[in-house]
Amino acid sequence: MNGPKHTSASSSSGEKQSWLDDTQNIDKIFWGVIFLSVILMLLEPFYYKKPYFSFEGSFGFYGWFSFLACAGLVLVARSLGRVFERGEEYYDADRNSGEDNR
Amino acid sequence: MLWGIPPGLLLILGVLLVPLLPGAWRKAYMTILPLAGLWALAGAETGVFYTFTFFTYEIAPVRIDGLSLVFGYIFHIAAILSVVFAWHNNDTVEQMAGLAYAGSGIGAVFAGDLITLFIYWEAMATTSVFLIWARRSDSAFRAGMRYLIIQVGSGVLLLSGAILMAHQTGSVAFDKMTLGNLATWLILIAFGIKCAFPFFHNWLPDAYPEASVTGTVFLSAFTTKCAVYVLARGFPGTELLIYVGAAMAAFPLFYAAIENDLRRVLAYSLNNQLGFMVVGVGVGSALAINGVAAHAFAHILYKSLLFMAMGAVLYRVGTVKASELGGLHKSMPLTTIFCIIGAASISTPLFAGFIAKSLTLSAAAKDGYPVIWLILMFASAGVFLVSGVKIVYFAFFANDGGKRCKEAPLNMQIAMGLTAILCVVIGVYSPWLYSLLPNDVAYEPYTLSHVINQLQTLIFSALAFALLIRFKFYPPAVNSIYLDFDITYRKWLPVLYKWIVSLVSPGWKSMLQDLRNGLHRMVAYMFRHHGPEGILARTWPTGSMALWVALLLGGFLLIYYS
Amino acid sequence: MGDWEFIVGHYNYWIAIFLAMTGLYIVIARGNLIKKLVGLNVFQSSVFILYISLAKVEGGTAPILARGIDIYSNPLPHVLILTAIVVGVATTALGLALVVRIRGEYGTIEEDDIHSQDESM
Amino acid sequence: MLLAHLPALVIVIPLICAPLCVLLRGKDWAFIVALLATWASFACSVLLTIQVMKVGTISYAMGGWAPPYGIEIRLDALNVFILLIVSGIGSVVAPYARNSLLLEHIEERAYMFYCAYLLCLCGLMGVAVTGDAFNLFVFLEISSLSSYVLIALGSDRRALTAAYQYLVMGTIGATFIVIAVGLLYQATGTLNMADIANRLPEAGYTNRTVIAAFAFMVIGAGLKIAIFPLHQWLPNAYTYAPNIVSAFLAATATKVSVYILLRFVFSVFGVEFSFVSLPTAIPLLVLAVLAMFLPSIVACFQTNVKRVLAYSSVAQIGYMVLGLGFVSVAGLTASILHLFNHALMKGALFLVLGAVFYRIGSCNIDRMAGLAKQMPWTMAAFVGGGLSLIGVPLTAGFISKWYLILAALEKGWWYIVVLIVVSSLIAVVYVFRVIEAAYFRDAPDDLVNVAEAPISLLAPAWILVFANFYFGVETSISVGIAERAAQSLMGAG
Repeated sequence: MNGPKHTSASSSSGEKQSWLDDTQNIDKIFWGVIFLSVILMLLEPFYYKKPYFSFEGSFGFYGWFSFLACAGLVLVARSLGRVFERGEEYYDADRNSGEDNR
Repeated sequence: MLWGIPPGLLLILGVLLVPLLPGAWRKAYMTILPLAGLWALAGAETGVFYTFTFFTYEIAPVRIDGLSLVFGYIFHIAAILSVVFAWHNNDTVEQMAGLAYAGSGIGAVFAGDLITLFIYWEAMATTSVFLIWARRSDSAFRAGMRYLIIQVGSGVLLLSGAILMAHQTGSVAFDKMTLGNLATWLILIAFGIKCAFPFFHNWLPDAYPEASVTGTVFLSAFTTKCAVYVLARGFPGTELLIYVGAAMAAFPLFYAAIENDLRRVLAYSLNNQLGFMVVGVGVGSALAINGVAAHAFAHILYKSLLFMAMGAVLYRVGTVKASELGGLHKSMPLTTIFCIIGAASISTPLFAGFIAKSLTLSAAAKDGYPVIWLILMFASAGVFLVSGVKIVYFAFFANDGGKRCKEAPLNMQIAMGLTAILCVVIGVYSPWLYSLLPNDVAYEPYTLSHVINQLQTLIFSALAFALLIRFKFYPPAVNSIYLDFDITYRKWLPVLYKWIVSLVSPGWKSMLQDLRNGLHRMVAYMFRHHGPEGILARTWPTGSMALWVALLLGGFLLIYYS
Repeated sequence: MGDWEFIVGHYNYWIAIFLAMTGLYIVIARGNLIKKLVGLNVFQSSVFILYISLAKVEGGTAPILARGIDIYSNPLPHVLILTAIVVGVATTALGLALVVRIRGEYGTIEEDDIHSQDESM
Repeated sequence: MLLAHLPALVIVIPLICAPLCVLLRGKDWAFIVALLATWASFACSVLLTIQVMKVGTISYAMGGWAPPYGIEIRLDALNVFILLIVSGIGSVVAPYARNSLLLEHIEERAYMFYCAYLLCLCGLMGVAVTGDAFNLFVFLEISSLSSYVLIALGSDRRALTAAYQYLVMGTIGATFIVIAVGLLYQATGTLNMADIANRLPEAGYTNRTVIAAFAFMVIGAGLKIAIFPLHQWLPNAYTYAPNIVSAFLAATATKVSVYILLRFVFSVFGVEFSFVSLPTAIPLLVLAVLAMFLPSIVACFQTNVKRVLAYSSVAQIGYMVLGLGFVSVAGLTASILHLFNHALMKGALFLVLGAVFYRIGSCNIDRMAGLAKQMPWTMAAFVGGGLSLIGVPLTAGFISKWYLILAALEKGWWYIVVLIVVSSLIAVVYVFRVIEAAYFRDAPDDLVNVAEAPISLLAPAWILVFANFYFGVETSISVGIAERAAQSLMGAG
């Protein structure tokens, strides 16, 4: 079970300082992620990938493909965003911002 | 079948008692009802029941077989979880609408012919719109109205397709159809609208975020998955669906990446997941159909879990705008954990999503669609980034928006807990879900290579996200909307309509005016002759009466003697 | 039977027709209510003459059953006309009664005046 | 024994009771006698109907004289149906008289009213039953004279002029009929209608006398029916007559005259002569269509509701003559059926107006504004009758319109169907005008607390309204008899 953010099990609610607050811990997590990705790339030659397609067999295909995919996705989305962005009241104020709650 | 009542109808009729029961009794009754339905379904044997002939058409209201059973189970489970999630909410309209909506969804799944399907199809549309209107805000009302128009429009297309088919083939049975004629095209488009095909998808991101906190959880489960079921039943192996599915899997991610309202992000990612299922239906092999069923099963669970988490945030904080949230993990720790489980179970091993989606992916790969498989890989990486990481990060961990609130209410926690447990259990012990699937195909998800490949995909997309955030490349969440295809019918169409009206109306008004004048003149003319003073109505002197008698006699005699 | 015999031979029918037409004319042309009733009577009397002339048998005497009378005119029309006369009398009596009441109510028996009074009301 | 003389009994009962009422002088006694007389005659006619339906034509020689010489009472399906209508309406309307007379200032001479009423009833039934042509004229005169008296009893002074005009026109009409009978007698030498029919072929259908007789008969009967150009006497007569009289006459008098026309044209002269050798169908159809439209339009502009109904009667008579003009079994069935249904409709509507007049003293549409709130039952009856007049399904009116349209379609005259439908739409206009006034406008200020009409007025109206709906749904009796009558007429012709 991993994900970039790893919450501390014992974080308490309320104003007390949570483990994540100081930047030093966040750096630890960031470098942890990089370390994990490097290990997974190294594991590559030790298992047989049963590729269906030729390009699937290349070295660490899943890794770099998904990295490029996500990065590309976000960057393209950002530029597209600027083109399609409109103010809140574009459809003559018929879309509120989901303020009131149930 | 409980006491002989068809599965869907049990819930729909059961709803009628809901308003009569007070407080706690009502909540208990509303939970027991789907439970009873599930229990009855578990015992039911496959086959077609209650068939009767309507005019000359064979109507089979209840058809139970492998495919419909899976969807039946998950719909009941989703109904139970959504009801538990909505325990805190005692708005009768929403409670009744929710259950009736679930009932009609289940009914549609077991429909054996197009007419029963149409009836439940319309029932789904009309009951679900109340979940949106229950928000009772002006924008919710308008979004609900657009939603209703589109859903009922899909119903109308379905009906016309069914009528055409009945006309051509003489039967309304709902089985595998080929795309040859107009009837099946109409039916496909009708299914497509509810399955959020590209260009028909706008009701999803438009209406779901506007629905009420608990409404969206209901909505997320039934309409779209029922559409997937009918596609799987009606059009398995249709080549076109593969490309449509691929498109559906790709384009919503771009919107989700930059969207501010987190529930709208989830709606777009729901659309993306539907793309996977549609591709599965398109491939159509036994493995693919299994994949579709498994993916639908898992997806209902983790998507409703995510919607529940966001619902809890909306319920407590009052907004799900990424720009105003952040740092909630301190005040809502449990919801954070559940949200992470939800995000993880999209495609992480040991969670539900992984074992379900891999079926579809390998089916696509086996049948040799390299480009499609690549798009699906891109989509699965993207969706993890967008709906998994982004939601969790922006809602709970990003820079502290300074909002403090209590933890989600107990019933919400129970609901989210149950769903999370289900996600994990299914993920870990995959043979249980595989046993439920329609076609029995041997498939082992947990091979070493598959797990490592999947881990690589996930860790590298997380890496991408971390780098983008670290170096501030990630677009800041800003309070604005992004145009989608629905601009056509929400902006351009009205403008066009107003322009046409301005052109036509002067001519139209003058024509009406002439008509009215003509009418008045005619009535006046009539009045002059037939009114009280008119020649015909005045009391005639006796003499003229006698004259008329003589004239008529003369006339008749003339005719007779001529 | 030539035209001349035709006219002379049926002179009683010509009288009946003449009476009918004058009767009708009086009803149509005259505004006075009583004159209309008189016209009506003239018109009905033309019917009586028509029936009686039907009954005439050449050389027949009055239809009385007595010895020595063997040729007599047809009694049936006579009897019918008896009834018709009674009906005519009854109608005229009723008409006159109505005229008396109208005179009482309207003060006039000229149809035009009555008509104008009604219109003005 | 008594049953053998039933045909004669039907007429004799009202004939004897009429003078009896006068002798009794007392208002209540006269009423009881009149009531019993009408109910007895209705019972007799029901028995006769059953007998005729079982046995077929009944022939009864008055005073034992054999038919061609003596006066004969012949009853076939048509006669008995008319008899049923007249005595039925008579018996329903009779109890109405008790109350509605109190107001209309003839209260002290009520016994005279009952006597005239019984005479009129006897005359009409006499016309319906008799088989003798001249006897028919005599009974016609009896009924006409008594109806002139009845109309003249109206509270409005214009009733007198209306009665006078009706007298003049009625007498002219009757005289035309007697001329026709005379000419027929001249041509055939007999007065018994069945006998005339047998002897006419020898007299030759090209015989001028017979043609003249036919013309006089058609015009004479037409005038008594009040077919379109000859209808001018009817509106005033029905409007200014007392309400019970207009209800009774509207439902029966014109129906009997239509019977006369049917009997002579079809049974005596025969279809072959009347419609094939002589072009009677076309003029009748033209007059009928005119009758369907012009009076209806006039009715839309009237302010006095009774006058509206009077003009509507002229229009409905147009339908009957239209059915007659088709010269087919279906057409005749429709026409005879409409006799029956129209009697129910108009009877009900006029009785309702009687109740309204009894309470607010006028039938003016503006005075009736907002009446539904105060007199709900009365106005509901009006709506019932109105729906039947328009010909809304499930009412008697619809049935007759339906058969009329069937007859028109059978002849292939679809434009006639269009005309029928359009004229019913006009009927909607003048009926709805009244309903709109009564239901949707608020009452004039001086008519605020108007009590509901008394039961004795409402009961007869509601009986007829129920009859309207009953015969709108259960049509076996009305259509059954009408069908047999039509077949017998066409067959005999």
